[in-house]
Amino acid sequence: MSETVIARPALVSRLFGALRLPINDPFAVAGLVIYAVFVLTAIFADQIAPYDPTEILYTEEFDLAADLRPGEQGFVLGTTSLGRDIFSQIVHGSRSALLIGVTAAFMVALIGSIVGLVSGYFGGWIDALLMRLADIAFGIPFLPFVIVLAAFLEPSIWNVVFAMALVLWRDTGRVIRSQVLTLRSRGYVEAARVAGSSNLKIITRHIAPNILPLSFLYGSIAIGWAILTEASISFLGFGDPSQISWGYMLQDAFASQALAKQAYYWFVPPGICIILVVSAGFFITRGYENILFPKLGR
Amino acid sequence: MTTAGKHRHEVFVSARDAQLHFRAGGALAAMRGKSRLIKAVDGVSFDICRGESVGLLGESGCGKTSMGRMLLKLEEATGGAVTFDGADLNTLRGEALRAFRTRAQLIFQNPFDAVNPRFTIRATLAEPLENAGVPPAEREQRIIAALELVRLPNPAEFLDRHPHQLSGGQLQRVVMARALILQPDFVVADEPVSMLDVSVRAGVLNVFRDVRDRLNLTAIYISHDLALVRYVCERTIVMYLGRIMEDGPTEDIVREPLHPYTRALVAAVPVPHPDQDHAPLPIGRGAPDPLNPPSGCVFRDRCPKAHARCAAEIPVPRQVGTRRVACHLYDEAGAAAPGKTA
Amino acid sequence: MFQLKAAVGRILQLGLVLWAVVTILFLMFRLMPGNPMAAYIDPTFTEEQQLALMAQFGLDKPLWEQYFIYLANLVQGELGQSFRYREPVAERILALLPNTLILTFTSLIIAYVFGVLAGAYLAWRRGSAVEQAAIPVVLTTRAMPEFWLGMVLLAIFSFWLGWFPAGGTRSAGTDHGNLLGLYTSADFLSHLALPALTLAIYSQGLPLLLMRSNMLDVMKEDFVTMARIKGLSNWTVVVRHAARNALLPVMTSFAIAVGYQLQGNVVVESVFSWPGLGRELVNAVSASDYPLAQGAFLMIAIVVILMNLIADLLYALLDPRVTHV
Amino acid sequence: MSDILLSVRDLEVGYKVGRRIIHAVDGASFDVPRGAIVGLVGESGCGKTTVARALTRVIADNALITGGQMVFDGRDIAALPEREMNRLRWRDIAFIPQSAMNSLDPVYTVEYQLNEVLRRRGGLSARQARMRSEELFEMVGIEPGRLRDFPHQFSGGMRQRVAIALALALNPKLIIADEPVTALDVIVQRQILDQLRELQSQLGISVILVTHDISVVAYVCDRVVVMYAGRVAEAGPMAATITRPAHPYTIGLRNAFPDLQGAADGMLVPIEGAPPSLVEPPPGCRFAPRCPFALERCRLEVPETHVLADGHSAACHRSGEADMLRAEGSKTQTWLSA
Repeated sequence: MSETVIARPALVSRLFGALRLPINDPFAVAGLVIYAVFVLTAIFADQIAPYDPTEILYTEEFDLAADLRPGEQGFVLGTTSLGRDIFSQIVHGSRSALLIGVTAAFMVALIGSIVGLVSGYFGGWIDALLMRLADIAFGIPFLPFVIVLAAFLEPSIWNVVFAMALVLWRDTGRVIRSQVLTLRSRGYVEAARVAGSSNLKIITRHIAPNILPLSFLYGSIAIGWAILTEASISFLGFGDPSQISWGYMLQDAFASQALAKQAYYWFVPPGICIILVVSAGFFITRGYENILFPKLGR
Repeated sequence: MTTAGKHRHEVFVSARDAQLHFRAGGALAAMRGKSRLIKAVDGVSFDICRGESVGLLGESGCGKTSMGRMLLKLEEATGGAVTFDGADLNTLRGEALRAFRTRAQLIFQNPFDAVNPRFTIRATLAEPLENAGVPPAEREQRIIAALELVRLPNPAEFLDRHPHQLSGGQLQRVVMARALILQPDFVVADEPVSMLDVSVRAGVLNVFRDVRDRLNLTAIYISHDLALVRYVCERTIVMYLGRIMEDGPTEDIVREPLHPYTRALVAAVPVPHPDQDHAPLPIGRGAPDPLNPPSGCVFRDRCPKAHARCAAEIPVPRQVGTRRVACHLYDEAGAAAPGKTA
Repeated sequence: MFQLKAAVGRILQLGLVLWAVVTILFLMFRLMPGNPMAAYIDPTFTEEQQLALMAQFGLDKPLWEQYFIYLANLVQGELGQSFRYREPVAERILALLPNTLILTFTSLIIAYVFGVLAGAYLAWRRGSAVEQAAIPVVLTTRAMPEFWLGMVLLAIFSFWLGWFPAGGTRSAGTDHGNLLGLYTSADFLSHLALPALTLAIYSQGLPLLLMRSNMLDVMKEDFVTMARIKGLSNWTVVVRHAARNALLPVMTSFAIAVGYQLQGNVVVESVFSWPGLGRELVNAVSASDYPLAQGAFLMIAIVVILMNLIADLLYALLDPRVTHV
Repeated sequence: MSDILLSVRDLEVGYKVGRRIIHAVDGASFDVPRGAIVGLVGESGCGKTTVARALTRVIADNALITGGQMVFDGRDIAALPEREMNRLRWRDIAFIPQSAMNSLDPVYTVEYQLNEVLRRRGGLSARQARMRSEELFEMVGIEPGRLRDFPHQFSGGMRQRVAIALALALNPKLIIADEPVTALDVIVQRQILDQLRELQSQLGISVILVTHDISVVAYVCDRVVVMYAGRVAEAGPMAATITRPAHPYTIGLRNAFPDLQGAADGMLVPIEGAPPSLVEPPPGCRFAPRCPFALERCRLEVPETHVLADGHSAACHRSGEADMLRAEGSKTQTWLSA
């Protein structure tokens, strides 16, 4: 139908309008800037990083460039005990963070939104079934679940994404469901029914645009969750050793006695990076603090 | 059909012992033993003829809105039957349902809630046209015509506005235009002016009366306000806790209410002039409790004339003059007028 | 009156959840790649031991039969033998549970006392410079990896300043007799300090933000306005009406936070070598000690589910709208 | 002692929206005699609720009283220091809110909330407070046994009675009732109004009844103040104002109101248009854009308040021609052509 083709640009702009990015909140702007820098770093990691993050480096005197302090021999953030460049690791770590963060957030927001939509809109036995599944997901201790899963599967950064998709849709799903329930009782949704609109049309036209901001908020929270989870898993030694991530760096530092050596330059920067990216998501969703703990929002 | 008085046309919409029972709190609460059965509508019967306008009158929780929603198949009767032009609404599916959706329309209580705030007025009015398969070329013209029908001045100016740019009165006209744009023959109006300021109410009511007459609509007007019902409906059905108390010509009910509940209701309506009756109402204190309705007649716990029989037996509606009344006070009178029970 | 019926219903429902989690656990450990028997039988066991375990867990039987045997064993508290410790998993886990619980509760109580007070204060000072500065800081603490915070605290207070020990629950060579003696000793408390502080810093954000946003919502309620119109003192309005109402969901969040915390403990216990369930789980998984890993996971899941239940009951007990119908 | 308990003069209340101040009340003046029920009537956005709240000096965070006096029992409330104002609250000026459900704290029993007022504000002992609570419940017709109940355990009408009991607790001189029966069904509404009227005349309290419903005013009020777009359009004794309205707005309002006792075939006549925006109100009379009698002058000059008869006044340039306005204004045609 030609009508839908014409309607599409309007729909797209409506969707973006629906996100209502809070550009007049300075913290939200800060969050967006952090995201921008983070994404750019990840994309141009090869250009920014002076060394291959896994390459074992030597000093000009052909000694192993191990445990160098920041600035020594031109290593901005110093080197690890194995002689790797910390700065390059930080830069490359942003890649796995971005990859995991975005895919996991997308999965969580997508599954959660679909479950919430279907459950809230259709109600009945579908709703009962999906919500019981959510109850079960709430009963699964998340981090232990990821650990066990990671131990059984081949080490890979996708384990975290997979585990999050399996478990963490529950929060998004519940909140979106309750949002859909309120929307469904709105007069204009009823009006669309009386006007003869199909369920699909009602969902896409009247309901989905209203829950999109929520999905987006949950997505940005999930980015943080994914990065934190990956860091924890890597720190515990269940990560993919071939993939440099911030969590892996922290594990490396911890295992190499960096604390006792007071090598702050080694374990502080990855932590700061994680904090920056995760809190960027929080800053953007500031004012919606309740969604940080959905189970409590009765 | 004797109730319809002057209308000797065919029955168009009817309810036969219609029930809408549901569990409060949903399936989950039911599992936890928290829910209770609410009988929103409990055995309601009436016939409405083509072209008739009928008021559904009652206090909050009396089931008038639920009844209205059943008439539009927004709720399905859990017992009994609701028919529209001879078809049982519960069994309506597919093409027949789609046809029904173009013929029966709803006018909402809160205009600000009834239109999607993201949609322009044009998009709002186009939705039913799209669903009915009206070609895009004709839509604009139909939209303008509908807005003219509800007497919105300079309709073309409104098309690209959003709801928040309209006043309540204007928006309610848009809501009416949307209901009328497919030229339905049946309209349910659920308290269409209760959210509006008094000075603009009259305008919307006048449009409603006018359009109804012009399109020869069959109309249900749901309200808690007898004065408004009287303004738009020649017949009134008074409901209390899911049941019909009295049903008959509005003017007769206003002048000489028969059911004790209707008497209290009529006496309670305040009027906008100084000389009015300040006598205590002929009704007990308290409020109807839909969760625990009394046995027998649901009104008996507040009824000043309740007697033993009222607790034991649910009164059956009986013909009393021009009206049908569900009250044991009229049992003998009912016996005199033969044969008409639900 | 407290609604017994509702409570029983909720308990049944969570029992169902527990059963589902147990089943998922069974499938996870049986369907993993490699030999399913590895879940219960350490190749280094003697043949006799292997046969005994085969019989006990019905490992030679079809999967569905194994499942029922597994359930029956669970009901009796039989979780198998740990490969590493050569002792029953159940005993090992029950011995570690108190360590985890004491760490969790200590940190959460600190976090909640601080969080509730600070949250109420920030709500009261809404729009002030203090509030403007505090909220991003709190959000930042929520964004920290807990183990990293633990690492920083360790590097500073233990390795650099030397104020606190670096790990474990007691110094080498000390003996405090029974558990009570251990838990009340200064030595234990100095070991507890850093991990508890780490978890407390991470956890305080939840009660703080929740209390604050609840307070702000409640302050908009009509009854708070009415309390002002009644001429009640500011203290009465803010504390007796606003804070009292805002506290309700925060209290129920405590139980849920215990559940969340238990999951976070996994990493923090590892950083501080705290002999708790979380660290045991990690070590067991690393060492392929599957019975122990399974048991630790199950124990954590039980506490999580139990806490969800307690949160519901707490809510029902504290809110008169639920209690008095 | 003057007969006038409260005299409001040129009251202005504004809301800060961004950097602007929007005046919801823009120069309102009216009197409340002792022992009278005064109806403050008008449509949504006319400023009636803002006036009611300004009298308690508990207003929205972004609201401020920018001018005028509110002389209550000889003292100007608008100028009173907060400490003294607080002493006045509830002891002299009590409040009945629209929704008692939201105005009672859900986590405390009704008895607790009565006690709170009686003991903290009234200085009663525990025993005295208990006796007074029971007395108050009997006055408003609720069994004293229900004192221990929580607010959600009462029905809407009963809660409103609780709100009345609370308002009467300290024997105030003035009760401000903000749409006290709007959320209730007609029968309960009537019963609550009867109760209020009875207690008011028994105790000789003054009441300001804020409502949008002229019928309610006609049922219980002694005087009426009609507000439109932040100003007082007309004020006077109830019977005179309703039977012989002098302001075109009041006249129009009467035609728009359905009357159950009127003729069956009577037509309702709307006032075309909508109230003006308070962000940029019209320079002259605020009703002029909708008024069928508006002259050039009405659009330019703010009308003064003209006294018509004992205590009956209207803010209209043409109030001298009130009889003509009434005669013309009762015709449907007049309003349709506007």
